[in-house]
Amino acid sequence: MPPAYIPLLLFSLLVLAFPVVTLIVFKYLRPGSRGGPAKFQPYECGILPETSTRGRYFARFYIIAMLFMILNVETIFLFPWAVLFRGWLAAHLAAFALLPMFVFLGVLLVGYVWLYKKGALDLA
Amino acid sequence: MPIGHYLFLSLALFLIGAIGVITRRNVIIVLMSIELILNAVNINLVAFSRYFGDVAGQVFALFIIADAAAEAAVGLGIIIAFFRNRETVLADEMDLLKW
Amino acid sequence: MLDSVIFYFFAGIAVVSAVLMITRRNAIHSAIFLITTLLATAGIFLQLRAEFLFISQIILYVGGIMVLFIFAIMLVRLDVPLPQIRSRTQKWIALLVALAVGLEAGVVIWLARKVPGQGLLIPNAAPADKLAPNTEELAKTLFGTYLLPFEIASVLLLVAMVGAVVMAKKRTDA
Amino acid sequence: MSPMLHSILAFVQTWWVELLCAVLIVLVVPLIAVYIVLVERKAMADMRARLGPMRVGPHGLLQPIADALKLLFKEDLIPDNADQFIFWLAPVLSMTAALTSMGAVAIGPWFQVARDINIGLLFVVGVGALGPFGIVLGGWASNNHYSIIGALRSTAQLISYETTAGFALVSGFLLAGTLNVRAIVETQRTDQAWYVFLAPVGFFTYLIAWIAETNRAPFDLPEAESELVAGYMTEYSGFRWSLYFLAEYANMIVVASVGTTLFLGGWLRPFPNVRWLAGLDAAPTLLLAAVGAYCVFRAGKQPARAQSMFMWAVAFGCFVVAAIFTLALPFSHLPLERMHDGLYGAFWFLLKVSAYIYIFMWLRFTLPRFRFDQLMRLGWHILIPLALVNVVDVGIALALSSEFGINRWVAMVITTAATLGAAMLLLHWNDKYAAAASAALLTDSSIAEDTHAG
Repeated sequence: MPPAYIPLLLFSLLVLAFPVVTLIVFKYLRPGSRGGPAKFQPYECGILPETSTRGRYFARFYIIAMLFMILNVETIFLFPWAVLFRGWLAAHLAAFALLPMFVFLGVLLVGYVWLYKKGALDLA
Repeated sequence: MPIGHYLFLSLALFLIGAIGVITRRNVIIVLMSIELILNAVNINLVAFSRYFGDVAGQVFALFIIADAAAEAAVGLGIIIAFFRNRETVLADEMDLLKW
Repeated sequence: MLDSVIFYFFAGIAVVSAVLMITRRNAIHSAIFLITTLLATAGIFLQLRAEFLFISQIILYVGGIMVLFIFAIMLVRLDVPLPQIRSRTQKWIALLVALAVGLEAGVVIWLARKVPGQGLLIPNAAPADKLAPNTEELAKTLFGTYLLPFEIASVLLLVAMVGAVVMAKKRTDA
Repeated sequence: MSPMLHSILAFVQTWWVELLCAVLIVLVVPLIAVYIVLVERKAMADMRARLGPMRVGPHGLLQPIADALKLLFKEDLIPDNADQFIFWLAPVLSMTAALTSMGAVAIGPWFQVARDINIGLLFVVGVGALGPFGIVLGGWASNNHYSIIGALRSTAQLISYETTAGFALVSGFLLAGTLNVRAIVETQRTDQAWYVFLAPVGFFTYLIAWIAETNRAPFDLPEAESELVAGYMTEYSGFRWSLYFLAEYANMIVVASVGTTLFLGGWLRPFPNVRWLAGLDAAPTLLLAAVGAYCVFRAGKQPARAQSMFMWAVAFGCFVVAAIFTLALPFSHLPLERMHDGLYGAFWFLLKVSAYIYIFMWLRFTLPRFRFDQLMRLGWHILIPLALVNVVDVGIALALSSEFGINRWVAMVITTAATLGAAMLLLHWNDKYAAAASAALLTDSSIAEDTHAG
């Protein structure tokens, strides 16, 4: 483990402990709970829930999650390019710096335009 | 840390993933086990890249992650289309090539 | 000493949550255990000094693919634990096969270390502090020798995007 | 056991600043987050010509402590047939993601939990990607129709704006050339220009994307009272509910500090090379002394004794910090040099972060709420292509200024104009497209296959 990350690891364990310990400690410090079964009904503005909530939800959310994942992969490939960009410019390689990324973004732009036209993005 | 430890770890994850793919009847769990197998492969790649001092292994692992994303997108797309048509997600009820 | 402690910490979490992942009946629970495995694997990447891979694993795998899995599970109404009619024999055969493969591969790894000369030609790890900064090094190789796979990756993503959308918007004619 | 002790001592010897900073962040950031709620309520009240919370402590200064205590002791019940384990895990996950991403942020040149890690700001974005899990799992586990729809909508919104934020960050990294937090601020110093001036559209899209990311201001539809009761937080009560709120405000602090580091020049003093503005170095001491004097002046007028004691305590605190600043100024050649830079850097950094957070609040008070489809259309049809075009334009601007020797400001103006032209085009297409879509909807009687649209 590179030495710089060990304080970060300890920090994340400390941060995980903060809500967990508070939740557990105050569970016992709290006065007991009174009230009948109605209190534990899910709150839906007074209407008693008939159907279970595990109903089916539409595919549009799936398309958004899928597109997010594809664009996330694109962002990850952009980060190394952005880090080296100024180095290439200093070495007068502007064409080499810009061209690969134009091809990469262009291909994905084609997909984006197709989606835009096909209406997959109208998330009304 | 000798490299044998990392090889044993990736072997263990690979086996767990393989068992998951074989025994589970629910296709989404099968897809998750495939992601686990891809992860085991990544561990091997990064371990050898670290011990041979050549960063190509990590670049290859990055491509594997990108590929896992594409595979998950299309795989789950097929499952959802199948579910909306046949209301089932169990592997042994998927016996139709064209629905 | 510290390295092995951290390694066993992450490896233990990864293996235990992987086993829990394939045994859970509720799909959302197994998705959560898969997320724990992925985070533990990211920790192992960090220990192998692959920092950029550590963060891209968290962003892509955990932040992207697992969100898609959880959306798909909620969409496919799978989170109600299905009556699992698991055929007994299939499970035992799979365990047996896995054990056989595991034993055989383990023996190979174990023997390879013992035999001098024919062993895996692995020098011990390069000293940690003389490693080049990871992101820049990875970027140089990515845009140096692996430029073509980089462009093909974008075509792969395009195909995946188009395929998934066609599948998801498929009109159910039934 | 002694070698173990030695190694631990040696480790603490070299990394005591980071460990101290870690403990400080875990203790102080929730406190600051709670006090931001108070400042927000006060500012909102002030804008609407009313007083805001005045009852607890002088001018309501103790109101957040009272809220926190109330929430700690309030009963947080778990609805029946909800998923116990995930219901308990979701707010913890959301809070951990928000606070852990605070680790890689550098408050001053020396106050950073992860000193000089190679993937600096990317760690913040990466851990922030765990946020949507806390929301979607919380909404799903609480077995309530409103919370599931709220969770799905809120996650969809988070997801589509996270992409825009990623592209906006890329345009910042293009200029900086590194991911390391301290090196980014260093390059902004050597470039003698904050990146907000070199990539204005990048900063603008970053600002909007992260307002939507933290579910705030005009984009807070999923938890809007009028829409979905409280979205994914409906079934949560007591401390579990306040964990979600702490996570949101901690996220706001993290976002403000990332924006300050990348676009507003971290801990750099504004106008460093302007000679007649050198007096800005004395700004921290003067500001603190003024606040202390105001507290002393107001302490006499407090009705209750406890309130005047509190005002005296605040005044004393301000004077102590002002003394530290003045002490550090003349003795800057002593080993206090590091502490001197750290304090001054921290002052300017926190000033910019609070200005950034004030913009968040200001937008919240003035802009009406977006409808869900407008919100998604803005995200997908306009902001993502705009951020993508902006990345390409910053690249071209840098290439122009370095390859053909065009002055970098002229190159920046040309490319920003091109980006804004593209933005106009996008808006035009969007309006044309929206008009066509609604026209088709009216004439075409058979609504799309998914009738129960969002």
